Amino acid sequence: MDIAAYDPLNETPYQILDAQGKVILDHWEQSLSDSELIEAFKNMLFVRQFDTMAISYQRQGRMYTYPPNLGQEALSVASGSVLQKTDWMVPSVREMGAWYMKGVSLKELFLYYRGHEIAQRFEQANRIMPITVPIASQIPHAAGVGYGIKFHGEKAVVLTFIGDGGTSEGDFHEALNFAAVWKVPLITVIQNNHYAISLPVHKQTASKTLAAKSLSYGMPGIRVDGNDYIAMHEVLSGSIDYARQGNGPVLIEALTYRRGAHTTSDDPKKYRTQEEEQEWEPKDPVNRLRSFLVHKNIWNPDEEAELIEGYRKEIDTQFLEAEQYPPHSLDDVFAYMFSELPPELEAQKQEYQDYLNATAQEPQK
Amino acid sequence: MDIAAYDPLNETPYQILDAQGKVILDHWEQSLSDSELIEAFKNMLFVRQFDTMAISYQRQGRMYTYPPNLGQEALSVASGSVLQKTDWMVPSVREMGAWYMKGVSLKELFLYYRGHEIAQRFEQANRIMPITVPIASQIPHAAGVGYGIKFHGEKAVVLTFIGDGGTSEGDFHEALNFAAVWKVPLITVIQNNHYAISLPVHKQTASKTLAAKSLSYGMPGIRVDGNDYIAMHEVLSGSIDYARQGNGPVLIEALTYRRGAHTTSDDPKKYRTQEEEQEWEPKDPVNRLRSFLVHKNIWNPDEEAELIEGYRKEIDTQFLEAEQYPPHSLDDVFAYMFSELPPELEAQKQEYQDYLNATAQEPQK
Amino acid sequence: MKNMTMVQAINNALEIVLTENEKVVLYGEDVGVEGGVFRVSAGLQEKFGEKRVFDSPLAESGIAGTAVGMAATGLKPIIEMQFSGFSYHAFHQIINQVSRIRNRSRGRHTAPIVIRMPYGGGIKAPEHHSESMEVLYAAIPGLKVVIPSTPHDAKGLLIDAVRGEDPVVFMEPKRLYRSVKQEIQEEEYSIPIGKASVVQEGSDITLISYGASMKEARKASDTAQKKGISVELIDIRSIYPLDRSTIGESVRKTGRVLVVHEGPESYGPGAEVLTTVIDEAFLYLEAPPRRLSGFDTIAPYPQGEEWYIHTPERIVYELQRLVEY
Amino acid sequence: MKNMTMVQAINNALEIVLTENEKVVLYGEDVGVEGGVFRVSAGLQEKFGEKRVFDSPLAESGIAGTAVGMAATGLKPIIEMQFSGFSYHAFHQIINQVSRIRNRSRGRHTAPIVIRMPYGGGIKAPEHHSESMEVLYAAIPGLKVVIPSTPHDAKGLLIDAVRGEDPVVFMEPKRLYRSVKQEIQEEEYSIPIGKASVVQEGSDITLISYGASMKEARKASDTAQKKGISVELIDIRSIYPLDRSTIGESVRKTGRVLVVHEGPESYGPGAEVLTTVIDEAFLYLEAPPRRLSGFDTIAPYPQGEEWYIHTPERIVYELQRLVEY
Ligand SMILES: Cc1ncc(C[n+]2csc(CCOP(=O)(O)OP(=O)(O)O)c2C)c(N)n1
Ligand SMILES: Cc1ncc(C[n+]2csc(CCOP(=O)(O)OP(=O)(O)O)c2C)c(N)n1
Ligand SMILES: [Mg+2]
Ligand SMILES: [Mg+2]
Repeated sequence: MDIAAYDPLNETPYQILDAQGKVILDHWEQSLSDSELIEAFKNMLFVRQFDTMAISYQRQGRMYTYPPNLGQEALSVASGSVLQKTDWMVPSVREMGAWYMKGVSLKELFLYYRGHEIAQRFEQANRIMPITVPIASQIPHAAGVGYGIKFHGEKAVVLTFIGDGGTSEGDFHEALNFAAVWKVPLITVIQNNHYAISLPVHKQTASKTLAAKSLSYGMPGIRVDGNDYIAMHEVLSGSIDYARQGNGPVLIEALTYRRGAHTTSDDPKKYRTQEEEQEWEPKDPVNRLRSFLVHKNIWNPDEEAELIEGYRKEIDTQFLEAEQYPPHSLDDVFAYMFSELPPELEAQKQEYQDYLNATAQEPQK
Repeated sequence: MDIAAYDPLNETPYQILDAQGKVILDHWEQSLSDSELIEAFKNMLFVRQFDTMAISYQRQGRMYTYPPNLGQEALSVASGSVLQKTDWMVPSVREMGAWYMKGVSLKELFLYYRGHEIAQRFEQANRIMPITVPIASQIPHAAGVGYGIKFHGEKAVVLTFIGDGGTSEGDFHEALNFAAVWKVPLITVIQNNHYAISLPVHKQTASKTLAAKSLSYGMPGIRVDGNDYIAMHEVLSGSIDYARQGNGPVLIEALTYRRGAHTTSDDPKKYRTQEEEQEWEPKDPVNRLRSFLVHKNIWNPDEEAELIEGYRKEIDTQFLEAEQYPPHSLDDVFAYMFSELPPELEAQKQEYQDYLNATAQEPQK
Repeated sequence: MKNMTMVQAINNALEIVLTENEKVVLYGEDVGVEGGVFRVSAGLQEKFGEKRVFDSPLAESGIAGTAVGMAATGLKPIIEMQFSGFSYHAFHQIINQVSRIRNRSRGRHTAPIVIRMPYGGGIKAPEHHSESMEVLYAAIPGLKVVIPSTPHDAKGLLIDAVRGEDPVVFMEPKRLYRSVKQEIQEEEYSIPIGKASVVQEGSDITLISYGASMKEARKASDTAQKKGISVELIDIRSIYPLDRSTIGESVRKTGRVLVVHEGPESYGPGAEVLTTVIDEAFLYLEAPPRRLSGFDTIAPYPQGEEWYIHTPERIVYELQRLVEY
Repeated sequence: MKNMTMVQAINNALEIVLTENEKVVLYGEDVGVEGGVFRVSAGLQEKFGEKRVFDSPLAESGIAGTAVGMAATGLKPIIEMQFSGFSYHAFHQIINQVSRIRNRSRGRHTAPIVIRMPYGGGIKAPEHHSESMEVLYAAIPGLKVVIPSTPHDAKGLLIDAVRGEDPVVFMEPKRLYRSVKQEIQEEEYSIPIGKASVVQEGSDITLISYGASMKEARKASDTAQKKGISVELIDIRSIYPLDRSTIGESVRKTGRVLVVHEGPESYGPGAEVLTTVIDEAFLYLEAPPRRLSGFDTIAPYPQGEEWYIHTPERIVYELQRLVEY
């Protein structure tokens, strides 16, 4: 698709499937193969299963704060699927499907939410930055990665994420401006899930669409139904082609809805109605893609239970591995501050060790 | 004029007078009286005279760094003329005509550029914030003033300025977003003088126009010829009406050209051609308004020399007053840090005073 | 009197200042409808309306910067940084604007904004939710920096901050938000910023701390007392200005001093306290004044926190060493 | 050997690192075509091309943040903050990102960015162009902070910074940019970050300073010497890490110490230096260790500067008082 041809001010999102999984475009040609779609659907189920279990581990006190992904799976799985190995990903905080598909292991994710710093080595994943908690700070990084890609003469692209709330931060603005001036191959996906914790998006900005923010930087912008896997995939592919060909950055606003709480410490009842939550239920991305596949007769929903049972086992195995991972040691606190320990850190560590020794506590490695 | 009707993406600026001072619109009605236009023209001459003399004082070593205004006078005088007494102004750094018309005295301006802090009390000016040097930092202040105006139920507006370079800063983005969400009566004038020190605006942003940045915030935006006093005045009046009626903020991009150096320490030859500078000469705002007035037979350019001689005297008198102002005392360094001196500052001042006393240097007040 | 947590005490203080001064506005991320992520402002929007207690877009520099403008129009903004770790997004507005408006305008304008922010570790939170970098604000000329350690002090100091005419960075030790309750007066009262509190008098050694670390300092002081060490425990409460005379007086009496805080050691607040000790009591010192602080590291994620936050036992150990010096 | 100002020495260092490492990129506001507002990068864009030496839009957080991403792809960014007073716009990127990437990714990624910025007063510049707030960077875990005081050191330390694997905040004393010349080697050499320089040995008192204040410290040391006071003059050069052993060794010898710096006193670098003195040499002290710093005020505009920047006479006066203590 020709991304640059879309009007970022258009409030009607780009969409292929309606809520019932029916194609709404007249002359639509399926660009993904059936097996790709089935694969995508399975990934969405997997992400959802992970999410459910993560929340339950957290409830059991076996994990710390976790940000649920429920309802946003199409977006993150589509994002994970469009990248090539040499492409970069710069995460935000709520697109675990994309990270997973980039090579981040479940064990690492669990370690992260269990408060273990080793998590973010992302040992098996290449060309992915660690998760950065301060909202929008990752966007300048992504623009810089884009510069690096160009500098090295690679044909790669960099894909980054941000929330609707994140678009209000200065870093969003500064970074997209840099990206456009430098014409770097950056695709920024705004996950407009309609809330920033308690703040609804219409109080976040008076802009007609979030895609419109692209006009500030002179880059293409497009609003897409982020709960429509197929539309999302097309828009991402089009954007990546555009960027890969050296045309510069693209801004995607993907409409979705955070069906769960902001994090496991949050209670959405304080700031939104049940009616609103129910309105979004039928637009759920999993149901929508399932309906499409079922209509096409290429998916039998009866098989899902067994599939999910398999996922459950896999996820639980990885969780147990994370749980059994050796705890953070004193060394771990100091090890990655500098390339070599400066005298201050050396002394501080030694002093602590001396104290442990003196009080006959077990010495630490 | 109906500000909200303009397309901020339109690259052709709103314009009334061509470079020869001829009206280019077909059905234009003069909204300003002849005497108002003459008054405006005199103010522009006055500002230009101030500017010339300021540069020369600086060259004589009687003033520190100064940012020339040459070529941007229409914009600043028009801005100064549209505000009512109860309206607020939040300065940037290069619109001295506007400050002056708001009540800032020349003596204070000279004190400022002579490095004396007393300058920014702006003793006779009401509802104007001090000049803040860090680029774009004033825009959030202006948005906050707008909130205050609304809070207090006043019918006032707040007018602020920023350069083309300043639009790249995060604060520009954050503040305009706040202003639009809160629907405050804020008019932001971007002085697009085509340079941020050495950086030309096309390397500052890839946006089609700077006015287009308004679309990010859902507010009207308009590009105007900032060297055309009459167009500038119409756009400002229209914007202020719009804001004063409670419709929210407006973004104005005023096209102009910084004909002089960035500051008295800068040398534009390093980064731009003489051809370019010459291209802008005929678009000069003073010449343009003069031509219009002369065509209309309401201005006799022969009178200018005498007028300017009067200005020269007035300006020099004020400069001499500034020069004779008592120097910054030790007390002055401490006096305005807090509402009362905390013990630390008390002790530091006393210690210094003791040192001066001990070494028999003249004690300070 | 009412038994209150620190969260309740602060909420109570906010209600009082919102009631007594109609120019007070309270805003920040999730401060309004939600009542703050820690529920510190719970119920206040309902009580005072959306005009006075409201949510802002997600932009810290915007929050601090707009407060400067509001203050210029006569409002008295109390703003919240959701966590101190995100206050750096507003850092340039705080250091270049909030702290300087009075000086820049030679008193014509002031920006007596109160900037509230939870700080410190101990709640097993993600990165950036656990650090203690108060020194970054203490080092900025033109700001007052206050950190309470009890519900009583939190209320009294916050009310003083809001009534005052200077900008105040008010840092709230989030691990003490709900972990202790205290009987406090529901009516208004204030505690002047700039005065330390001598929590307990003693003669062998001065133990100086503030904020979150006061929890361990109190325990340590009790234990040491039982071991026969007479500890004078000082909660400095106000990081800037620092109550140097109270510190000096105490150390001139005890001759020994240990300062305990949570943030990094190098260029941390402990250095200023010890320098004060030298200035005020050098000739009275019977042992080298000493600091016990966090490491010069990132505040660790939950699993590393146990290494980072000093236990009462560690404090007692150091007290003993100093007394035996 | 060639006679160079500090500006020339830094320019020379930049040319050397750009030549020896093709991954080095240099950017910031007006750094490219203009060669920097102080001409520090003059001629480098012409020599190395726009891909490696370039101008950025006017946005400091954008500059620092993009450098993090570039570093992840293997580039070695040297960025410029036009004045240290504007570096706070990038503060959250520096404290939350640059300093933490290595730790956050457990060594998978690093951000060994060199952040250059002119700092300090004495050039009669407008507000925000004269301050010395190095302590704000020194207090951040994960950063090295370097401040040279001579052309020779500026070159050697900058080359070491760029060759190193850690993020370095490199602060350049702008009033020394052109005020002294020194014969230095045009070829590459480096000076390891973390080592203080004993500028002059002496036995009566240790005078510690760095950066811009070294100018007055040198003069004061000479004058004191003539008055019969044997001054050991130390230029610490590296604010973090701090060469505590050199400081300790010196004070153990002299028993007296004065630290001089330009920025505010409270919570300033002087406090850390004095705390180091206590840690290292408490029992050797013959007089209270003392600091002479700027006031806890905004760095004054040009007309107030004379009150703010200490003269060599004032330093001599304090040296004398301490020696006579
Ligand atoms: C700079 C910064 N400020 C505040 C926070 C606290 N915070 C965490 S998530 C969040 C809301 C984010 O909303 P959005 O960008 O829409 O993403 P979502 O959580 O909806 O995925 C806030 C305010 C933060 N992490 N970083
Ligand atoms: C935050 C910040 N960064 C850098 C500077 C240094 N500086 C002063 S003026 C200027 C360029 C401003 O350009 P523009 O906004 O176009 O305004 P103009 O000078 O053209 O009027 C710069 C970079 C500053 N004052 N503040
Ligand atoms: Mg959201
Ligand atoms: Mg400009």
